[in-house]
Amino acid sequence: MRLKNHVRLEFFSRPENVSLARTCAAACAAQVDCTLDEMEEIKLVVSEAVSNCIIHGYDNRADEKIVMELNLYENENLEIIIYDYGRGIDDIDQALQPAYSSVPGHMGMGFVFMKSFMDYMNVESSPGDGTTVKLTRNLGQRSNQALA
Amino acid sequence: MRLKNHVRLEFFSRPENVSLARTCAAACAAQVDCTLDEMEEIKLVVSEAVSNCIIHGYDNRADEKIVMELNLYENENLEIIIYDYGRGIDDIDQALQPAYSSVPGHMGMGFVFMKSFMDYMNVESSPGDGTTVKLTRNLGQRSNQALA
Amino acid sequence: MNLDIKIIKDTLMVRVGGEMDMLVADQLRYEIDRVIRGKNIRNLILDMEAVTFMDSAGLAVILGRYKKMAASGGKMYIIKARPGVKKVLELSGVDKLVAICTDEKDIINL
Amino acid sequence: MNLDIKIIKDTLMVRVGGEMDMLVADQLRYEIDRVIRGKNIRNLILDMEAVTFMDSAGLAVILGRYKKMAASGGKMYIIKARPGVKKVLELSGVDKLVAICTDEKDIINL
Ligand SMILES: Nc1ncnc2c1ncn2[C@@H]1O[C@H](COP(=O)(O)OP(=O)(O)O)[C@@H](O)[C@H]1O
Ligand SMILES: Nc1ncnc2c1ncn2[C@@H]1O[C@H](COP(=O)(O)OP(=O)(O)O)[C@@H](O)[C@H]1O
Repeated sequence: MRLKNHVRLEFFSRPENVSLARTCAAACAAQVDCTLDEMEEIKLVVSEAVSNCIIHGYDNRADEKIVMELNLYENENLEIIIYDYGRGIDDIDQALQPAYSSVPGHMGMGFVFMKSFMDYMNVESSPGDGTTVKLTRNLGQRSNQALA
Repeated sequence: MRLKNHVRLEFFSRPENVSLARTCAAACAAQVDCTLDEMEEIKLVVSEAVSNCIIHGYDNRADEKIVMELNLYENENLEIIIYDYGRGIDDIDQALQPAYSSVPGHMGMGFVFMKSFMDYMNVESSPGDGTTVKLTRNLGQRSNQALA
Repeated sequence: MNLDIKIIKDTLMVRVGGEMDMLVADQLRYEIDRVIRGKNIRNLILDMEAVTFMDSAGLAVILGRYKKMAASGGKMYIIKARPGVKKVLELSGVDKLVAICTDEKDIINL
Repeated sequence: MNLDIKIIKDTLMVRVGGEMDMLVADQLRYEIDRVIRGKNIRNLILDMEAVTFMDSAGLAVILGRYKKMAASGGKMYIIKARPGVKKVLELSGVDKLVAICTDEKDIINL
């Protein structure tokens, strides 16, 4: 499938950049005729994934590097790839369990949200080297409906 | 001066990414207590510099690479570096002249706006290799006033 | 984040505005707990009308406050949440613990 | 971009909304010129109330339409521009060519 747009955002692992990342992803989603609901859901999943990089990947250390890649395809699939170079995940199956969190006081709902709101989610991690979350969502529902 | 935040945005040379870039720069500026006027001016200069990369640097070819780097320092200086790998500028002095444009129908005001709205502007270019515009603006006026 | 906290008899009324994410979660938690401490609060009403975005960091603050209230036999209510915020409350199951109400009148009828 | 074009007698009333940058400049130019073509338009009023952002690409569309109107002896006015948009019009000197008016009443008094 042909790429319509490609955006790569690299930023420090600071709490204020969570909103910067979701704003940027929403601006990219807005380039196709998506619904407000879709835009809110994109914001939510980006927020969860980036927060995870900061909190879990880097144990809240600022000034570490997080990358978000946005690939928008001609068929209006938006692919969001978010990764860090942090501690990584030892047991991905456990991490994906609803309500599981390795940090007390956290909800353990991040991956649940990502999975529910996106069409596809993949988590890859090498302990000590970092974690990559790949998320895909088709934003063409509205224009497909208009065609039908 | 210590770096408070660093953001790097890489994107295709497409008209729809001009607004994405200015949204991202504004989101970064919003991390300090800047005024709405300052935010609007940041948006304007980013818009001018990125449009130049697309129109002049790449002759409106899509899918070429543009980079925007945002460095926010502890003293609330925001440094914006925007560059392309396009045709470059042969005569920078001429390019900086108000109302000069190499393309008919264009205003020739881009650099004038960048210079007026920022504290510092520097343009570097190697013909055939690309152009880099570096812009700096202090956003701490308001908090400095509050201190005085 | 905007935050406005008021005590009316034994009810704590908290109005939050803006985006409830990890950037503001600690402050929000701290400010609410500071006001509750030592007082006999029976009800906590969280007015979310001006909350434009909430992720699981914001959700964790709500769940934590609910647990605190429940531990002392108190109740917690959320009013005026927008559809996007409500969706997050529902998907997480927090709506089973904290009553999601339209507005103040809705609480009285509960 | 939102665009609403109306002809009232010999006056073209153009209402633009959104961000006037290079993404929309071509379309805006095209749509206005298409309506003007072959008609005896004496006044062009550009209502910019809903324009939230404008850079020099938007400015170029305005200057081009001004030149077109001036060439045929017509006049151009801008009404309801926000402070940020006005600043760009002034810094570029376009305000010396196109009258920047508060609203329609202001034009009549001109
Ligand atoms: N980027 C990451 N780096 C390291 N560990 C992670 C990362 N993302 C998620 N995890 C692990 O997966 C667990 C579940 O994540 P999530 O479902 O988002 O819930 P929460 O963030 O509330 O803990 C986390 O508690 C953490 O142990
Ligand atoms: N990124 C760039 N690559 C190549 N040439 C550029 C670039 N930016 C500016 N220029 C040159 O500088 C000139 C003046 O730029 P500017 O003041 O922004 O006015 P305008 O964009 O309206 O032409 C342009 O016409 C072009 O020749």
